[in-house]
This record gives sequence, structure tokens and C-alpha cells, in this order.
Amino acid sequence: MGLLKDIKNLLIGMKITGKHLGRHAITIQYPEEKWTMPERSRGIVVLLSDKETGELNCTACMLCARACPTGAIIIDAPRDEVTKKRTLKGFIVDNGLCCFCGLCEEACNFCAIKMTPKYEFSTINKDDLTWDVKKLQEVGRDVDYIDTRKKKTAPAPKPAAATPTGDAPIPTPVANPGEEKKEG
Amino acid sequence: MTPIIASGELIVLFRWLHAQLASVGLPDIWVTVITYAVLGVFMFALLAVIALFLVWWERKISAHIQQRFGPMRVGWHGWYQTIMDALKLLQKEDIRVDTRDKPVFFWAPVLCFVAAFLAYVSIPFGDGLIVSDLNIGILYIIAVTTFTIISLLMAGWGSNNKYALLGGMRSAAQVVSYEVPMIASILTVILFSGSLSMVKIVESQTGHGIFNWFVFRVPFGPIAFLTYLITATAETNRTPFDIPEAEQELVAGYNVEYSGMKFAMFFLAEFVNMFTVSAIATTLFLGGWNGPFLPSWIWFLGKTLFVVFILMLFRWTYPRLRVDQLMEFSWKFLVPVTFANLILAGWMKYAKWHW
Amino acid sequence: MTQLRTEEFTVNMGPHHPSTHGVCRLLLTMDGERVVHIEPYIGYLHRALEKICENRTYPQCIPILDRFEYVTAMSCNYVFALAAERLASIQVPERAEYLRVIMLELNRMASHLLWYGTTALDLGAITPFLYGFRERELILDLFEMTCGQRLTYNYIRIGGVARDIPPQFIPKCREAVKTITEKMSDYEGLLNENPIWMARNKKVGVMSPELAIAYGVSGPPLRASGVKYDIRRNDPYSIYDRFQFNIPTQRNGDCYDRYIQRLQEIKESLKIVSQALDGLPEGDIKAKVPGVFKPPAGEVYARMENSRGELGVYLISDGTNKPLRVKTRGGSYNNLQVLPELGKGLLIADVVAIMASLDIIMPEVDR
Amino acid sequence: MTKDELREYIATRYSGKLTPLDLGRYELLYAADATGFKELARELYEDEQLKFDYLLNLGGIDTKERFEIIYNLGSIEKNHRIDIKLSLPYENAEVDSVQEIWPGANWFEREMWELYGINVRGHNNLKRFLLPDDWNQGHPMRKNWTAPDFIKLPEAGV
Repeated sequence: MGLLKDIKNLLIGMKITGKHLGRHAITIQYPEEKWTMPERSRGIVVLLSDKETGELNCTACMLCARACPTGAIIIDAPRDEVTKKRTLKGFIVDNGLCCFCGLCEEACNFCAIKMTPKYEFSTINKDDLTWDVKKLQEVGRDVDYIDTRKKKTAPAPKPAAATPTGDAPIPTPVANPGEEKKEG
Repeated sequence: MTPIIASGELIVLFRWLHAQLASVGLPDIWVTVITYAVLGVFMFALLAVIALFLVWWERKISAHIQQRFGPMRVGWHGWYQTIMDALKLLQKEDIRVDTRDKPVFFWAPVLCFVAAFLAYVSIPFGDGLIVSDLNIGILYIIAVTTFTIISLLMAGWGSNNKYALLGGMRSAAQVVSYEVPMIASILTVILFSGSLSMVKIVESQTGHGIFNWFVFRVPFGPIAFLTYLITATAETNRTPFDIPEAEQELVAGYNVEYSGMKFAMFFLAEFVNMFTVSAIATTLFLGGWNGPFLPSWIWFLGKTLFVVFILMLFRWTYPRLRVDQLMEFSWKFLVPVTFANLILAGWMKYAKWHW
Repeated sequence: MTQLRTEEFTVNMGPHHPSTHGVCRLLLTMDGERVVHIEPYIGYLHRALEKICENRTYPQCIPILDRFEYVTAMSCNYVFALAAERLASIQVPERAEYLRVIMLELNRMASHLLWYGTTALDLGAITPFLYGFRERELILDLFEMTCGQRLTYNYIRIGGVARDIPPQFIPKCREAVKTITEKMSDYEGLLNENPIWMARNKKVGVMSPELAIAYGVSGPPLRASGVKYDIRRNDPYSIYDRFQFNIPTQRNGDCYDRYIQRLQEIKESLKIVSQALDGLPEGDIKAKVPGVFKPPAGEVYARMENSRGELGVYLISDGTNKPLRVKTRGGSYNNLQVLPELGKGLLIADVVAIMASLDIIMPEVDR
Repeated sequence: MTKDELREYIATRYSGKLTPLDLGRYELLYAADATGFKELARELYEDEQLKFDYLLNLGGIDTKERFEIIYNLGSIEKNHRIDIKLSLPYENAEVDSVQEIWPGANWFEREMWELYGINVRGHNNLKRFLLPDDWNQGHPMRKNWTAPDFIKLPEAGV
């Protein structure tokens, strides 16, 4: 009887594989078809520009560079002796070091840095992975984002109402860095 | 001197070639040599095409079982993927270990390749489509395909690699022990056909629709067919009996040190062997080229590919046996069963309880 | 006839070997096919994560520890957050706890599905590998939707979770739970009763409960040996005491039992996820944590039940914003240690089966 | 045993050997003397009430002044656990191996020996295994050891 049972169980296995033989593939052909990445997907780091003026949102506050666990962000922003204000000179992201943790995005209070769902940036030269401010801004031009900065001129739109993706009503990224700002 | 070719449709071509060459006035010996050379090249090309097709087919089947696409890039559904792969392997550097046993290492894939192709001398592809209808056909096939073991053992030894050696040893042990039940199940068929000739075996299965096929001659036919199928899987070193090249244990077994075209020879030989055992199964059990309406060679090819398909389904469904379980399965289960079956068949033949 | 001389030989299984799941080297002393002695050599993946963590602030440690055990990175996030919360006595909001449990259990399933595939692959069955990955993909999609990454999540933070789930998460998660529940029959049908599978796994690598406890083996291998010890029940963390689930145990402690054990754990995880989805409350997702997290000086050992065993972090704070010491302990570390005991005297194919059934993942061992 | 019972029991039975530390935040944390720890460990293992048969974790700590070794012990049967901490001098730190009691300590001790340079007496296999075999650059987990390619991160948050 054991033999018959074994044969039956072997046939069950064949049945399962045979059943799948007629089904459609669930994989996709990558370069032709592409997966739509979720809104929150953490891919390339970009610098965001103001939607109206087209200038960088970055104020060189160094919060992202400090939050980065791998030291992938290097900001060159000398402090003005008189006004004590920093001016952004260089902003380098070493994608070879970046671990795509998203801490920089959370640390930023000015909607200046963001991880985008873009992911195709492989190169044959390792040096090409180090992106400077121009490249970062260029890649980030078409990135849509919710401007949570407090505008002095126009009445600020409620961040939750302006959410295009219908995200849950708690925009967490602002909650924590706000506190960091106070201390920093 | 006429070529030893039975009557057939395609063979007319060779007859014609022979006649043409003879009429030109070439010496007889040259006519024969050229005819055979053309025949050999033709068979080689045919088998290469079959092997390449099987590789592609297996990749497609495995992909669809696993809900993937498989090769899709080159041609319609990647139909010439294997050709490109073969070309790639041809161009690849032939990496050789310094400590190899040079002649053994070199000749192993050649022997494997040749042994795989030799069997086709005596396989009837259709009514009359046989290179040479040897009167000891099946015996010859079993004899030459056994060369494969030697080649695998050579590959294992010549590589001077422990994994390869283990693989070679395993393959020798496995093939030798599975040869016994295989022959016992083949003998069951020979008992009824009364001949070792492949053509005669097929002819003995004509008539009565499909009920004259050995696989339907209950009770011994199905048992012999199943045991043959199992042993055939083992002979071709395919999962669940692929211990000689068990990827996850021995990395790749005997062919771990081979690269480039030498590896391709092993690889293609495996698929040719798979086709061989399926063709034998078709000839012996599934009525060979017998079938209505369609040309005989289509029936033969269809049945063979069906058996190949079953072997592929085995491979993509089952885990691998362990080496000692494999031996136990052969000696403690298959050998008694096949011999009991043989005795049963003999007794039924004696008592004339068969059709 | 004179007696021929025989000798044992050594085989290097690894560092690059299809069945060592990463880069582990097993030095096998073999007598023909039989393994006489196994000596594991590890450290090929040593990245000094503990040292790196000592130079990072607490929030920065979490993405680093994602790489500690990347198959269940959620657990690594969680266990560090748990330790830090215990150090600073942070109360985590209700909703965050539910989200954590959902994520942890989904991740456990993902890990077990990966294991299901790879262990079948190790024993030569290739198709289950793809089937396991197919369903794992559903879970990874959920993770990506929530936190943006598929493998290194950085989702569970000190005091809560990083972001709330998107609205489409819950229906998708329910769908995934349903799909996996359905596909379980495929997995079981392919291997459970398969005579070849049983022959390969039954009575192979039998681990007695005494041996398991002595070597500190934890997780499914421990429970497969018959020891009913699950940290979710024995040292409850998070809100596991609110859910109805069983702790399955097996009797024999062989490879087959470990296989069955994991499949049953997937089913239990499915139960927990369904219950957590039903009970998910509204509310905050993160407790008030100061921007510069400086826990008071103290030490704590936080542990949790990971898919590979006990995942623990011994965290020492000296009052600054960087930990003084992060000692991590992965389940695989002890589970691999017991391999030489289990594999002695068996065939090389059995060593592969045992290795697969213990579910070793090398980054967790080497750190 | 609950945590309080355990504390009570240890206070009565092991008052001289295990000194409670107030640094422990979740589990009971005790300090023990390094010299006689092996005997104490055996006692804890064999004690019918405690039965610490399960070694969860073992690791070295460098506090810049001294080495510490932490033993996270648990009992499967009784379902309780304690942490025990040993203190060792910075120079010639040595400790007895406990792998006779808990065989699982083997690798932990080996790792501690390798990364901290704490010698483990009576260990059967003190060989390098996390670091390369030809490593000669000291003990990397010590606080005074810095990687040659160490990049200092910008000081966070301050």
C-alpha cells in the first residue's frame, strides 16, 4: 500500500507542476516593460527645486549630512563671517556609499532632498556615481513633491489636503525633524 | 555494393546519391565512403538540431512551470537562443587546470559526445528511416551508450578535482547499477518480439490499434515501461537521479572543471542521451513509428518528444535522491521488480496468455 | 590479496558553494562519500557591524543593522528599537505596535518562504524555489509600498514606525494573506508527502532537545526538536499577548520536522497578520522621541523571535547619543555551531540537507 | 519564577557571588567575580531552582577603562533569565571558558578572544574565524582601535 501512496504523491507533484505549465508568467521583460514603483520607493537621492522659481530649496543647514549613516552626503557651505548664514556651494552625494535608508529625506525641513522612485543609474565607471549639485538638481527637476515649507507670501496649503497620492493624513516626515530643528 | 539501408522515403536520397556517384565512375570504395560520410553528416546535423531544440524546449518548459518566460530575446520566444549559446561557448576560453591528466581530460568530452551519437546507427526514426537495421540493434545501443559512464569517469578523474572525482564515481556506480533493471525491463519486450532488431521490435507491435504496443500489454507491459522510464532517467543523470552532477552537493560534479566547448559537448550529449532513451522507449514500448494517417516519422518524433516531456516534468518537480538511497532503490526495489516482471512475462508467454 | 590503503580526504565546501547560503566554508573530512568531521569556517562576510554601530547615533544604527540579517531586516530594526525603547523607557503608541506586528509577521513569512524555496533547491527540487519567491514577492511589494524598500527597510524606528501605511495597504495585505493561504496547498503538495523528499529528510540530522539547548539553538530548529520555546510567548514583547496563535512543535527534530515546523509557522503568522489587521486602531504612529536621542546610561538585552531563531541585541548606553556597545546575536550563529554535531558520520548530501534545514544566513553569523 | 522571586532567590542563595547592578534596564543584571566564574556558572547551571541551561549571548565590552564580559543566561524550563557581567583589567585580560557547561559558548568565546583580545583559558579551539587568518593588526573591537580607512561622520544633531 505504501508503494501506491508514494506513486500517488509523486503524481500529485506532477499535477501541480503540470497545472502551472499552462499559466501565464508573472515576471516581466525588464527593459521593455517596467514595474511602476510605489510613490514611497526609495531610489536615487535628488535635490528638489522650487516649483515657481526653479531654484534649489536647499538652505545648506547640514541636517541631511549629519543624519546620513554612511557619510554619503558632503556639503560645501562656508558660513558667512558676518551674517552667520551658510551659502550652498557644493552638494555631493556619493551613490556608491548611499545606503538608501531615507534618513536624509526625513531630516530635511525644507523639502530640499528627496529619495525618488527612480532607480536606473548604473554606470561602468565608479566615479560617475558621485553626483554633484548640478546633476542632483537636474535629475530632481521632474520630481513632484508636496511643498511643506512655510511660505510667507501665499497662505500655505494644508499638506494633507494637497497630498496627490491620497496618503494617510499624518505626514510623518515633518514631525520629527521639526524637533531636530529646534535643537540644532 | 549497396548501402545497408532499409527501404524508406528519405533514404531514396542516399540511394540516388549512391547511384549518381557510381555513374560518375568513382571506385566502389569511394562511392561507399562518400555516401556514408554524407549520411553521417546528415545524422550529426539532425541530432545537433534535436539537441539544441531540446535544450531550448527544456528551458521553456521549466520557465512555464515556474511561471517565468524563459528565453525570449533572440527570435520568436528565443527559438535560436541555444544556437547563440553554443556559439558563445565555442568562443569561450578553454580553461584547463594545470594538474589535469591531459589525455584523459581531453578525451572525456569527446568520448561522451561520440557515445551519445553512436546509438543513432540503429534507431528507427520512421518506417525505413534507419541508418542500419542491425540484427542486434538494441544490444548494440545498450553497449555503446554505456561508453558514457567511462567518459564521465574519465572526466572526473582527469579533472584532478575532488568534487569531479566524486561525481565521476557516483556516475559509474549509478549507471552500472541501473543498467541491470534497465536491461531486465528491455528483455521483457524482447521476449515477445523475439528479435533484437529495432525494426522487428516495432513491427511486432503493429496491428490492433494501440493495443499491440508493449506498454498496453497488461500486466507486464506497463510495469516494464515504468521501470524502464525510471532507469532511463537514471541513465541520463537527470533529476531525481542527477547525483553525479548534483549541483548543490558537488557543485557540478564531473564537469566542474570543464569550460567552453568541452562543457558544451557534455551538455549536448546529455540532451542527446535523453532523446536516445526516449527514442528507445518509443520503439520498445510505444509502438515506434506505428500510427494512423500521419507519416511514420511524425509519429515517432511525437511519441519520443512526449517521453522527453515526461522526463522534463520529472526533473522540474522532484527533489534529488541521496546516493545510497539511489543504490538501494535500484538493487532492492527495481531489480527484484523487473526480474519478477520478466519471469511473469516469460510464464505468460509460455502459457500463451497474451496477445 | 594485499589490503589496499585507504585514506580520508578533505573537501572545501565553500566559501563559494551553491548550498552554503552565502559565503561559509565547511572543511569536510571525508571517507569516500561519508563525512567524518565538519569544521565550519566563517567570517567571509564580516563587516564589523558592531564596530560601525559604535560610531553611529542611535537612529543611524537602524539602517546599519538592516544589513545584519537582510532577509528579515524588519526584525533587526525592531530588536534595536526595542532595546533603545527599554533603555529610554519609551511607550510606543498602540497603532505603531500593531503595524510593527504586521510587518514582523509578514517578514517572518517572507523569510520562511525564501527558506522553503532555497531548501528545496538545495535538495534538487528547483520549482518550489520559484513558487516560494512568487509569494514572497507579494510581501515585498507590501513593504515597498509602505517604507520604500524591498529588503533593507529602516521602517521600525525608536518610538514607533517611520511612516503610516498607505490606504491601499490593508486590502492588498488581506489579498496577500489569502493568496499565501491558498498557495500553501501547492507547497505541501509538492514536497510534504513526496517520497523522495521524505527519504531525504526523515531521520537525517536528528537534533535531540538536550543538544539543541546546550548549543543555544533557537527558533524553528529548537521547536522542531520538541522544545516549546517561543519568545513571543515566553518573554512577550510588543503586543503578541493579544493575539491567538499556537506555537507548533514537532517530535523528532530531524530535517523533515524542521521543514514541517516552518510551514506551520507560516500558517500561524498568517493568523496573526489577519488578527492584527482586524484590530488595527487609529492613532499616532510614533511616540515623542527627542530629535537627538540620548538614552540614560544603562544596559539592556532585547530579544525577539526571528524566523531564524532568537535575535538579540545587547545595548549599552553611556548617556551619549552613540551606543557604547551593540552586541548582536543572531539565531544562525548558534544554529550553525551545532552543524558539526549533526552532520558527523552522514553523507555529504545529508550535510547539505541539514544546512538547508537549519536555515543559516551568513551575514547574521559573520556580522 | 517571576522576576521578583528570582531576585529574592538569588539574593538569598548567591549573595556573595552575584552582586546586583542597577544599570540593567529590563532584566536582572548582576556582577560576578571573574576568577571563580566557571564554578559559579556550573552552580547556576545545576541549581534545581534556577537551571540556567541556555546561554543566549556572550560578548565582550570595552569601556575604555576595563573589559567586561556579559553573559545572558536563560532557562528554557523555568523561563527566566538574568544577565551576569564580569569585569576584567585592561592588561592581560583572561577568563575561564564556559563551553564545558554550555557548548554553545564556543564561538562566542572565540569571537571575544579574536575581537577583544581577551584570553579564554581552557578553550579547545582558539583560532581566528571572523578576521582573516593572517590578521596582525590588533583587536578591532577595542575602543582604541580605528580602521585605517575610517571616515569620521559629521557630528550628528548637535
